[in-house]
Amino acid sequence: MTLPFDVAAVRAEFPILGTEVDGRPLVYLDSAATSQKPRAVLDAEREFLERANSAVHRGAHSLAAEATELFEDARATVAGFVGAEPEQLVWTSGATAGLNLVAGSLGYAGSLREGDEIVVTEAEHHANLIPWQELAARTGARLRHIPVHDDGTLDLAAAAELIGARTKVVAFPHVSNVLGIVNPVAELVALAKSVGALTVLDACQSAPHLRLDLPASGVDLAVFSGHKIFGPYAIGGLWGRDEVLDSLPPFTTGGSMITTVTLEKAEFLPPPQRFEPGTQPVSQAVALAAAVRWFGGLDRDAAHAHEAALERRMREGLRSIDGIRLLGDTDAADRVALQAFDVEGVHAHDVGQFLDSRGVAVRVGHHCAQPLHRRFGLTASVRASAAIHTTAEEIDTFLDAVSGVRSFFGVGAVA
Amino acid sequence: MTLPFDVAAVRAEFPILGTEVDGRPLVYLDSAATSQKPRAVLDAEREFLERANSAVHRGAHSLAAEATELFEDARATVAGFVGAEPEQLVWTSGATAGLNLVAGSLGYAGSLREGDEIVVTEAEHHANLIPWQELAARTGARLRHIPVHDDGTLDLAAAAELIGARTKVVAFPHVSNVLGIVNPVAELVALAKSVGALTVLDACQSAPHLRLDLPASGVDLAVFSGHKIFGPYAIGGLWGRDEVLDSLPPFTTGGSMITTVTLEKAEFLPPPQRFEPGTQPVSQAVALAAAVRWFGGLDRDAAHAHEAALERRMREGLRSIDGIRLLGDTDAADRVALQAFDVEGVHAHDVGQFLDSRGVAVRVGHHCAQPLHRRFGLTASVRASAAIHTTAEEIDTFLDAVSGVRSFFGVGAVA
Amino acid sequence: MSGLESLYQELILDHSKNRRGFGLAEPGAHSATVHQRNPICGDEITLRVDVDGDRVASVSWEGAGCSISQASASMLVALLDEDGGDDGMPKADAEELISKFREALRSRGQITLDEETFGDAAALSGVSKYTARVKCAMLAWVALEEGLRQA
Amino acid sequence: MSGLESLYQELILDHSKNRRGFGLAEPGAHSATVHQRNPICGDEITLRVDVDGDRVASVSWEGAGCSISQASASMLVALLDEDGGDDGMPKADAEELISKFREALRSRGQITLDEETFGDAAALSGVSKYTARVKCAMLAWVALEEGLRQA
Ligand SMILES: Cc1ncc(COP(=O)(O)O)c(C=O)c1O
Ligand SMILES: Cc1ncc(COP(=O)(O)O)c(C=O)c1O
Repeated sequence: MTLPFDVAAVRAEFPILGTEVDGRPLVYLDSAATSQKPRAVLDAEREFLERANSAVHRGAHSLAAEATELFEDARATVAGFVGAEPEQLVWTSGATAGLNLVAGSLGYAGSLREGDEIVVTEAEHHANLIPWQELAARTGARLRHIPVHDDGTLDLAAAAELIGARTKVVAFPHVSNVLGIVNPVAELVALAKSVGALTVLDACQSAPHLRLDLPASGVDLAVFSGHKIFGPYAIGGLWGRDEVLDSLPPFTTGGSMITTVTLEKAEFLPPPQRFEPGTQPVSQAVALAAAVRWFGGLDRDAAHAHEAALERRMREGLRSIDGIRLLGDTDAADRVALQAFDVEGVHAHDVGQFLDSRGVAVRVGHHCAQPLHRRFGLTASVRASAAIHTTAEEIDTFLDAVSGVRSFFGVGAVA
Repeated sequence: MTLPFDVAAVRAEFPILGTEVDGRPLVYLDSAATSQKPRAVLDAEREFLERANSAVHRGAHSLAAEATELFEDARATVAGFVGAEPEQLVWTSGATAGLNLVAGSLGYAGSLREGDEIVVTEAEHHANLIPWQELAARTGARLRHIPVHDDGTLDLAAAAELIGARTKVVAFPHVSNVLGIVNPVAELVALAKSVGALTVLDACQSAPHLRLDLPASGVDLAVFSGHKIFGPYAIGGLWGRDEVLDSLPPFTTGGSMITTVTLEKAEFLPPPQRFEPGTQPVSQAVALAAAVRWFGGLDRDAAHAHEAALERRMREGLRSIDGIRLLGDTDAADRVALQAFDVEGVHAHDVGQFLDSRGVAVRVGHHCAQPLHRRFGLTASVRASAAIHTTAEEIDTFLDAVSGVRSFFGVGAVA
Repeated sequence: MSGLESLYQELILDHSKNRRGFGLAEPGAHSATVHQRNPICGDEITLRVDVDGDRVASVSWEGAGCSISQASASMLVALLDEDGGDDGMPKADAEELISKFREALRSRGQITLDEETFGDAAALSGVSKYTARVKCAMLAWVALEEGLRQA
Repeated sequence: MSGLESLYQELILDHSKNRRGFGLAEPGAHSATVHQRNPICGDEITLRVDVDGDRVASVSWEGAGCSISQASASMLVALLDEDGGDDGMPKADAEELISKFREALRSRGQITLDEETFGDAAALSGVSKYTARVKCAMLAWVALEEGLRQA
């Protein structure tokens, strides 16, 4: 027998996975909120801080030279992880900051005016919704949305209707953080391209699972967060095509992004520095590079097969439990191992508390997607999300716990 | 004999201080650029990540509850470090981000219009200059500046002339990162208050040296960076008076800063959450709390006396070397142990390289203060900056190295 | 009793299903209607309080949320009804109850609510060990506090 | 020779003080003037190149910066003068020199500039071990490259 994917070896890299919760082993199914960090990441950051830490791009001293090299190598490594060139990767403090940078810069550039339209989806995370609402409110542009079908897939027919001559921006998630469905990037890009609209991809939930080649994807700009791909908090990436980044003015300003500054006026460096004022997340960049080196070094095909099996086990298991309603239950699209659901008669918060007593950590609430929950008639749901370190046994522990929820809360059988 | 301050014990906390550069012990005199991290900080972050890491303010699971508590305790601790209440402390990715937040939010609020004036100083770091230039350019307001005297102190008579009925904002550094001089906060606040202008304090270079009580200082808003006060990169604080924070709209938007979100519109939480969209720098907050707990736990009076002695030794030593010109050489004001200087006939970059060969790490360049350098007829200078772990012997090594610069580069005696 | 069972006592599950005071009453002469929301989990409550001089004449509410938040609102109404008698509880007493309740819930398991004073609501003592749930249990009580201020 | 002395060879210090080609010449019939700047340390150079057909007729410059950047500009002029003879160096040869120079400087000490080809500028080999200084040494060469493209 060949082992298709050595999950035990992967788990051994994560110190936190040995934790117990109330005497039960932790089953961490909240990776879509934030991923745990392998030892390689923790070590890389600490080693940097103990050995080379100093201000980068400055000064002649040896530490600074070493720190600068590690920092710029990190940029190349993380850019490579998404198929891109280093000059196309802007460090941000996270995906939210990246999306605000794009929307804010378009606002400052005066790229939108009354009558223009911005198109998002009904399945948006608030981070890819509110910055566009604000931009629309400031410019007089109109914000429209592509609706979601009952099965969680996007209504592409409606998208084709919506996206037209007035459309200036089409922003959408690669994978919704509630539905787990991989959206059809090529189709949406084609629609946007046909009207000359800019495309912005929220790759937060795809980056931890799918191999990304952002330049090949056809989108113009994309964001992701380090803390969701086994890296540190407080760092993320904004990727953009050369000519798109080049066309954007800075959103925020300060040191290290300038050429000449007088008391009256500043001139700015080209991308990526143009978008990186102030001291950068240096040790975090080094650690994020370690994360993607570690993750990218796994057998990605085997890893993908492992996660696909987890996804099926989770979804089929949930389907077979009485009184469970899945959000985004479809076989018609690719998915990642992430599933939100409602337990009839029991509030999500209570479900989460019950699962916690079994050691199972899930997320409850609206997951920063209130409009999507409203569309399904809910205010909150429970979300279980796996990562590459999740085992089939953990999924079973989770499913077993979910089966016990309704009887614990004294909710009768479903009619 | 009593030892006034046990610098050896302090040094033992910093793993990096044992480093050698080309066989010579590292003399790190670049703390004003970024400080080194004591073991307590590195340990706190790692322990958090290995034991409690998970998304905060979400979910019912035990990890999340623990992470949330640690995160909010960190806010209280860091707020306490600057004399403030937790609700008055906004996490930012650093001082630059904090200043952009303030300027950007004032812009979005429509607080400035043509004819209004923003006043800064000639000694500004670019981070406290360019965001105001941009705000002025967008609103039609005028940006003015308080000049600096030859000795580096601010021209308060000119300030009194400048600050008037049109002044809406007065932004200034507590301590200039080039001059090391402590600016007269009370006087500037009084001038600003007399005309109803908002005051914004850049406390980046005071926070590592002086005891801060921001509410008592009289300013309305203040920023500082974690990485300059022995904490991690990628985190900083924006402090504001309750009513001032309350009056500001969000600058960036996304998850976790909202109450109700529809596809059309979002409603926002009160401060500080209003200004904290997206996943926060959670492990960094925990580590920054460890940093200020460590730092605040030292005998601050003894520490201050130690640093004051370093400052005098450094400045007097430099004064006694031929061909050295100090930037901001005055006894007429309080100072921190930070000194920029020019070596006649030798470019700053070459000076830095020479010092590096002696193990001494200093900063060279314009230190993100081009206008101030221009005012002194320079494009670059050398800056040495000490921290609480610096010893008198290190200052002597530095001074000895500086004495050798001009002869190495074959520059003759000064006429 | 396991942690979970001390959190979700029978009495709590009962109250969460048979909710006392659920359904907003017609506003009286001196009434206030307060909306409270927990933005994190989406729990919400609309609570209406009628006062009669310095007494709490009646409290009714509507809302959705987890069993803790629902039970806590129901228990609050039960406590006011039972302790208030026909005239209703003095406002000052209600305010004192609320502040004692808050103190116990924030005590991280240090302070137990006694049945004598809090009636069925004493069953909520277990919540104080679950810091993430304290807000759920507080929701109705905070709404009443606000309502008494306004009415 | 210590690291520092290999970086700052006598020849480099000499060129940094007695700068060949310093002072902008009057522009010729086919000339380009290029401004290059190192935003990190503030070094800057204005370089003017005159071409005559496919040859580099003359190069002059002005600027301020560290000794490496000043010496490197001076050495570049010396090299063009000496190797170009009276007619000037063919543009193609100059471009090749620039690209070889860049390659060596970026090699982190792996590639040494030979004196045969690079003349005095071979003394800049040591810079390649100091990654933070490579830009200083490249400044004039990049300016010339840009100038040849424009002229
Ligand atoms: C006075 C001053 N203001 C602002 C900044 C910017 O801080 P940061 O780069 O951490 O955002 C610095 C540090 O570089 C500084 O010294
Ligand atoms: C789809 C999606 N977009 C955006 C975000 C925001 O990312 P962050 O909070 O790291 O800025 C998240 C994560 O919360 C997400 O899942």
